[in-house]
Amino acid sequence: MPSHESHAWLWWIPLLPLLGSAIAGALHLATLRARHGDPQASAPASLAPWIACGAMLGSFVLSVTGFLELRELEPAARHLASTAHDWISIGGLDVDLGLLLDPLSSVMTLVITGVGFLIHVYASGYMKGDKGYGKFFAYLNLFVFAMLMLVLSSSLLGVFIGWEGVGLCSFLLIGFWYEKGWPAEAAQKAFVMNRVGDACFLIGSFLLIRLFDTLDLATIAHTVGSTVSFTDEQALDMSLAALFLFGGCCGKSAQFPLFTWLPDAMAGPTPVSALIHAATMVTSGIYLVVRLNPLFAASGWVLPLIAIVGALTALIGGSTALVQRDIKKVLAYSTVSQLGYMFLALGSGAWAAALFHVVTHAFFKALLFLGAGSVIHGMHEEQDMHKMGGLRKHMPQTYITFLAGAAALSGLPLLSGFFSKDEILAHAFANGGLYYGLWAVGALTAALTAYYTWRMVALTFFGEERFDHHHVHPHESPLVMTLPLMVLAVLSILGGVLGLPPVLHVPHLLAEWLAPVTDAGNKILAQSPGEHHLSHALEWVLLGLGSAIALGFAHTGFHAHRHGTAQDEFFARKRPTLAATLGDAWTIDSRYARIIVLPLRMLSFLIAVVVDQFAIDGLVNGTGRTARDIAQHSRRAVDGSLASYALWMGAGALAICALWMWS
Amino acid sequence: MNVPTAHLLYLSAGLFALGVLGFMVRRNVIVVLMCVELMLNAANLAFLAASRQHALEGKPALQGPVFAIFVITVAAAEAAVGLALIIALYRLKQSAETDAAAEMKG
Amino acid sequence: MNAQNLLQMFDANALRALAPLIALALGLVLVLFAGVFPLGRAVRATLVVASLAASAVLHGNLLLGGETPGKVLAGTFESSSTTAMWGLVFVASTLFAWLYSVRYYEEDAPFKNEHDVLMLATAIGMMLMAGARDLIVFFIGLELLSIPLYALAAFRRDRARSVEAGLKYFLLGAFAAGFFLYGSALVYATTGSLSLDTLADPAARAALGQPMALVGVALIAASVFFKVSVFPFHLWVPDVYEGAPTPVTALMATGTKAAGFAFLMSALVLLPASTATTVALIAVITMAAGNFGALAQTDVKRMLAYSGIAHAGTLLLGVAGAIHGDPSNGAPVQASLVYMAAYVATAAGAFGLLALLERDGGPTTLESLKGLAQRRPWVASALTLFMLSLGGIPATGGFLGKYLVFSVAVRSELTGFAIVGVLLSVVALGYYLRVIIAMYMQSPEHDANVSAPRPASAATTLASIVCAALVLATGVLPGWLLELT
Amino acid sequence: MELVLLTFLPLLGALAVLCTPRAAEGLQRGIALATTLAVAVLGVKLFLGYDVPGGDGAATPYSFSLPWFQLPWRDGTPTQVHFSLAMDGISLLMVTLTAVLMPIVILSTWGHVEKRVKEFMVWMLVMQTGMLGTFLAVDLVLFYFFWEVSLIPLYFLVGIWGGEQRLYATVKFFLYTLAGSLLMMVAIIAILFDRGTSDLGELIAQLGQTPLEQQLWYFAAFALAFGIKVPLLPFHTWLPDAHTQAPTSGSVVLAGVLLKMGTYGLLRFCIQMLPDAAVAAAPWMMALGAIGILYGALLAWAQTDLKRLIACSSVSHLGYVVLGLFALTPAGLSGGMLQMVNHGISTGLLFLLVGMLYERRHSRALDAFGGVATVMPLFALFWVFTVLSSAGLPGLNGFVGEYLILLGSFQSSPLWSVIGLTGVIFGAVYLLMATRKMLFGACTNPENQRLTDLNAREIVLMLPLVVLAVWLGVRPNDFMGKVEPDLAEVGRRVAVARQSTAALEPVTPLTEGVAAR
Repeated sequence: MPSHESHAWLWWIPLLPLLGSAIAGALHLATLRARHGDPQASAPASLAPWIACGAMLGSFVLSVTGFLELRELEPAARHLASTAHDWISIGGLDVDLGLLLDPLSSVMTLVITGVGFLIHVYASGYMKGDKGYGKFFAYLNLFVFAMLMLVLSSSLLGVFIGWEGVGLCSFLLIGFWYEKGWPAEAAQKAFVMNRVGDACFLIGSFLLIRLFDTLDLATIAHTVGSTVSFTDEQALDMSLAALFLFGGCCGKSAQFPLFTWLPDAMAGPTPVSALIHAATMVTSGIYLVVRLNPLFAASGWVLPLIAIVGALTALIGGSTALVQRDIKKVLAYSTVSQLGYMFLALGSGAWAAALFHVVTHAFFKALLFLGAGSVIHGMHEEQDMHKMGGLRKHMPQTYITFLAGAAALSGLPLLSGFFSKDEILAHAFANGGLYYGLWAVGALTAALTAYYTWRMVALTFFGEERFDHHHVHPHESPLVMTLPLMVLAVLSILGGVLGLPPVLHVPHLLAEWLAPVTDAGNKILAQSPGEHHLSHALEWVLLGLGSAIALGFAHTGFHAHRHGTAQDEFFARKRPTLAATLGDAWTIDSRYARIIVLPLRMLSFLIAVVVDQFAIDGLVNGTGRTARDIAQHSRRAVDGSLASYALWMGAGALAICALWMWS
Repeated sequence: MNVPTAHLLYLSAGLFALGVLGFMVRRNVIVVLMCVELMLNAANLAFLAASRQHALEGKPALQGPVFAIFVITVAAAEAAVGLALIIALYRLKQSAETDAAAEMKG
Repeated sequence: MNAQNLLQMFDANALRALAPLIALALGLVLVLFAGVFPLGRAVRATLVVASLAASAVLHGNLLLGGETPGKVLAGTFESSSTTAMWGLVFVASTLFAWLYSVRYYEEDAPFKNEHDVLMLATAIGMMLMAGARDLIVFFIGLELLSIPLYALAAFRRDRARSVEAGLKYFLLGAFAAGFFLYGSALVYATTGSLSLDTLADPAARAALGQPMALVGVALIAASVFFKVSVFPFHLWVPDVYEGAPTPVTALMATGTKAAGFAFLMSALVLLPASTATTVALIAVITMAAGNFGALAQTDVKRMLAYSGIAHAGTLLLGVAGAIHGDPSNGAPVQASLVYMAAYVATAAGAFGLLALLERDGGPTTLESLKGLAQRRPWVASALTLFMLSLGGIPATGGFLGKYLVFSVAVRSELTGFAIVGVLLSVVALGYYLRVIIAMYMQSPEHDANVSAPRPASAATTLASIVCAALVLATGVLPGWLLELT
Repeated sequence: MELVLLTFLPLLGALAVLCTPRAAEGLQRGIALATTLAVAVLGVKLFLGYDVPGGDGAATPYSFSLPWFQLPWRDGTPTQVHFSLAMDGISLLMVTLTAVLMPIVILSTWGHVEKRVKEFMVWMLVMQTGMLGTFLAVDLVLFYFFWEVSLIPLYFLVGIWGGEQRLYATVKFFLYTLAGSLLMMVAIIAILFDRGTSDLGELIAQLGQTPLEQQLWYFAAFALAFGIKVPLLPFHTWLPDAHTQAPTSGSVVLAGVLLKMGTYGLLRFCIQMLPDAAVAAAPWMMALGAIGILYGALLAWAQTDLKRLIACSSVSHLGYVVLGLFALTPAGLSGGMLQMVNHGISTGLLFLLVGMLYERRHSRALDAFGGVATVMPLFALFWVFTVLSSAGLPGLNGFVGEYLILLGSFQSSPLWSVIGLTGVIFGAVYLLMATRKMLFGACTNPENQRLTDLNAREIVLMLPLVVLAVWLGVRPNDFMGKVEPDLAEVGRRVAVARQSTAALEPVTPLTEGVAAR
């Protein structure tokens, strides 16, 4: 296609952050060198945020340009591409390295660069004074590069490169404060659990190659979309491919059973939590499913499975967030829960709704994380909400913006979260059957969300000041940190306009925009039997119900906790087992340690000591020892005595005679 | 003189066996040496007996006696060296037993 | 057969065939006389070297000079390119042994003259053995080799171990000779002939299948097995090799073994094909006995004695292959020739260096070798080369020989034995490596005990260089040796 | 002629070093470095000048042949053994790797070889000749010759300059590998007897026609020799010992090149020369490879000695190679080939880094470290980079190879592929565990606080490998393009073999066939 080479500028979208990363990294190394001679020469590193933010801004501008250019085109022709042909053509595997900007990747790119830029700006204030200042921006920019590669790549292999790249940056950034020890462990855990998902991803890609002989995403989507019927074997392979790819998504997007790394990942600096573990990286699973929506639509039983996993994850995350004391842990479990929502949407075939939630979630969850960061910053690295309280007086800007985020997260009517969450629940409800149950779980989770969000607000900003006034002097963060909060607050409030419900008789902007990508999947789903449309009345009912739940539980949560920690202590006293179970995320993580990690560790030692050293190497060394033993024994025959030598000879001669006569 | 060849061969076999067994069981080096001589002479007897048999059958039969003569000669040479060795041993160990020459082993 | 006939037998052809032996005999007589007159060492040395060189040249002439005399002296002695090559091997073996002996006895051997005479006599004996087409001639050669060696083994007659070695070798050698003679007598009794060529006739071969003849052949084989140190006739080897003066050990290890195998390869007619498996079995057991025996040793000389047993086993596997029938004509003979040629250079060099090291202070044990690479880097590197060659590592002559012999075994469908054989040579590396480890990778525990190295004599240096060069040359560019054989 | 020069240049260098006085250590190091650099330049030149031969299988661009000697065959007809070297894409890659790695290795000895420098350099250079010869020989006898010759130098390198248990390790290494190669010698003898030629090209053309059973015997002998060298489970136990005890440079060469001789042999002889046997044995070999991946990874996980850990990781990584090669699919073969190079680079770097740490701290125990990243940030940077390359992170060298291997094996046997995939997970586990324990956490041990960061020499010597790691990761085609035609040829032969044996017996019982291809 001629258009393929014509948009080489697309490469600058990911390359700018890569360049920024390289420069920031070099600056950091320069600081290192300087530190040897001169103790306070960290001057080079102070340039790093400028570089990094500049790269982000440039990337964002390009993304916007791309978006505008796409809008000019006919909906069906909305794709800009640039391809380096035959990047890998080895052993029958021919992969082009290409970038593809279409409605889907455009949305993702805008979110990544836009929210990413804000977070970069915020981080330049938040991380000031850290001795790894330059390194931090190098990692952060590198992350953005990988993330952009993930969403822009036209082939699954390219996606995987980004996929693992973001995993790496996540690893590096979670373990950013490695001296402390536990961040390093959290980083390791995140990487390994992601690897479990990545292994599934790889299997999925193998199956796709087997099915389609290509890894080009558009080709795969198109082939599935335009194929009328599949053989049983192909259908099975498709289901398996979808299943394994979803397994990969479970790792990256922290779904049950691979979600336990995400709460631990909060060991990283807060901007990292906002960018990677809320707004962008963890949503790449959703991106992938939407990207391959025809495949998933045609994968039969995998779709309900995704929905079930999503709903379950949402419930686990939401209920666990109820009892957390660490403000970042609340947000982390909340993220797990919201990601579960998104997968519930995907499992219901609501591609656009899932992506809608991705976008709004990126706004409000980034906002909340950054707000929490601002709080933590102001509280001298204190994260325990039981040691906060009454902060609204001390940090008003943070407080106001945080409220906006909380309202959006809890789905208070007319805010962004309200619309996206409601759309997901409506879609789930519309699917009927099993999905009624999932809808109920979703609604329950919405209630939990409202509760824990406002509990968090209450504990942090209201009530008495529970911190030590001698050591902690809460203060508002500098403008460089609060400005991004404000922008995000505005987006969180207004983000809903992207996807207003059909009952309002206004176009669902995002769904329409994504239509070229999601049509194929929707078409396949439409062929399968089942209820797909809700009556307007029912939609109104659901909307009302959603509003009621959100308002009611927000109110309850806020008032139960606005006077301090008494409610938490009461709960822990009254229901200690439940509190412990919830606090430990249904004890899934500790079960992993017991059921999977420990036995594997034991197996590893068993192999090292018993199998390897004792059995195999014992056999090897035993051979040597046996040889030496034989040698010692054989010496006895040579006893120095003439008579016995003669005896041997005589016997030998006799034996030879006998043998030859006999043979 | 009508001793059958077979008998002569049996006799030689007996002598040979005697020599071999003597070699194995006797400890005195000189006796052992004599046992070797016994073996050699058993061979000589066999050679001559066989030669006679071949002559009786009209086949060429010179090799046997020739070999026997060589054997006698060589045996003499061997005895010379052997006795010298025994003397050397006796000088060192004041003994002519084979046990005196069993220092090296293993 | 009258005198006339006897004289006729000594025609020009016979003279040419026997010339290498006559050259040695002349040298022998002259050296003997040189001892009577107060002539210097140099004269005697010149005589020894000259006669060996003359013999070598004459052998070379036979090897390269077109047609060989073939069977002479009424068919009792053969002079072919093969025997000529064996002859060169014998000369080399004797020469190396002699070169290493030049300074060996400095203090305690007043009869160096006789020593040299005896050495030359053994060489003649070897050549007779290799060329013998008649059991009588072989016997004479055998005794001409053995009797001087008995004396040589006990040459340091004031040392108990040397005398013990001589006595053991003598008594058991005579015992084995008895076997040979009685076996010959039985063969003669059954077939009426002692000539190997006559025995190859169909009628004789049928007669050889009779039990009595088989016993005879077995006894002959046993005695040859004794000479080449094959299980279970090998037990004398460690004791005798250890006790004998080291240059003599070198001669025994190389020359005697070569002569024995030369005879075995030319006397294959005696062995019916059915014996091949037995022989191969014996070969493998011999390898095992040698290798495992060596593994337990700490005295390097004794270790090399056992290693020699193992090598005899390897060669015997080639013999077994030859008995079984190698589809490639002449390959077994070539294999054993190449193997022995490489082995002569290797083992002579190794024993020779041990002779050199002994002069630094007593028997060469693994302990005394520690740190040798620092004290005597050249000796250590040469000894390393010889050890690797003994182990059959490529780029050394030992590999070529091993390869050829195992080729024979594989070609004659004795692959199973070959596999066991190669695995046993892994055991062999186990102890060869120990020598290298001691020299290169360990340092002496008591520095005081290590005396300063004494300089090597020119003869020793020359012999070692030639041995090492031969080992490398046959290893890297084996073409010439394969052409010659 | 270039090939002869390339092969014997190191030997000439060794002779030159031999001629220097023992005390002139600077000169000896200089000669060794200059020689290896010259070889490296020559190697790179050959690499760049190598043109992919046309599809008609025309003569390779570089070759050299001279009659060497004659061996008896049948009825007086001799077999002519040639001293013939030739280079195709497969050997090209291995030779270039060897040539490039050696100067780095020599340069790394500045830090840890202080005694008996002369001998060390001689052995290193002799080893290089042996390795290059092994990769270039296209005559069976010549191959065996070089194969065993390259064994000896490492024996000395470990035995003289190694650690506490060096004698045990070196003897074990030597005897173990020797046992395997001697059986290979018997197979070579049998093949020569069978075919009357030792020329690899002719044998490749002819041996496909021998009966399967016979091929399988040959295969078994060759595979054992190569399997021990690779090392393939369960013949691997010599490797951790040898690696742990070897000096840094020895470990680098061992991991970087010597082990590759095993995998190269598997590809060249077991697969290319004996395709039918390879097809028949493939399920078993794949099983060994896949289990080796998992086993090696679990083994590495349990190690407390850093160097031993990396050695065990080699077992795992080479399991990938075997899994890929014996998938016998184009992707598997190419992946296996690529992984050979990758492992040389990544594991070479790892050993270099461990060596640098050891030179400073004189300890390799993981427990002895902690927080090293604080005092040695550059070291930490290189280490993490290398770990990621070893763990197969996309964008670095390890990934493409692993992906192709797993893809290739998935195509012929999903089960083993999936088992191999667990290595992707466990690879991250043990490498990151080691990284965390060594680099991260608080630096409390005063001995660690005194550590100095990498110096210029150390950085310079690692840079080429770092560049290669990135290059191979980003543009693998630049390297694999030269190999592809030859691997495709191997793949074609295997495909033919697969068809011909498919009727006889189930080739890969675990696969349901490659659909839609």
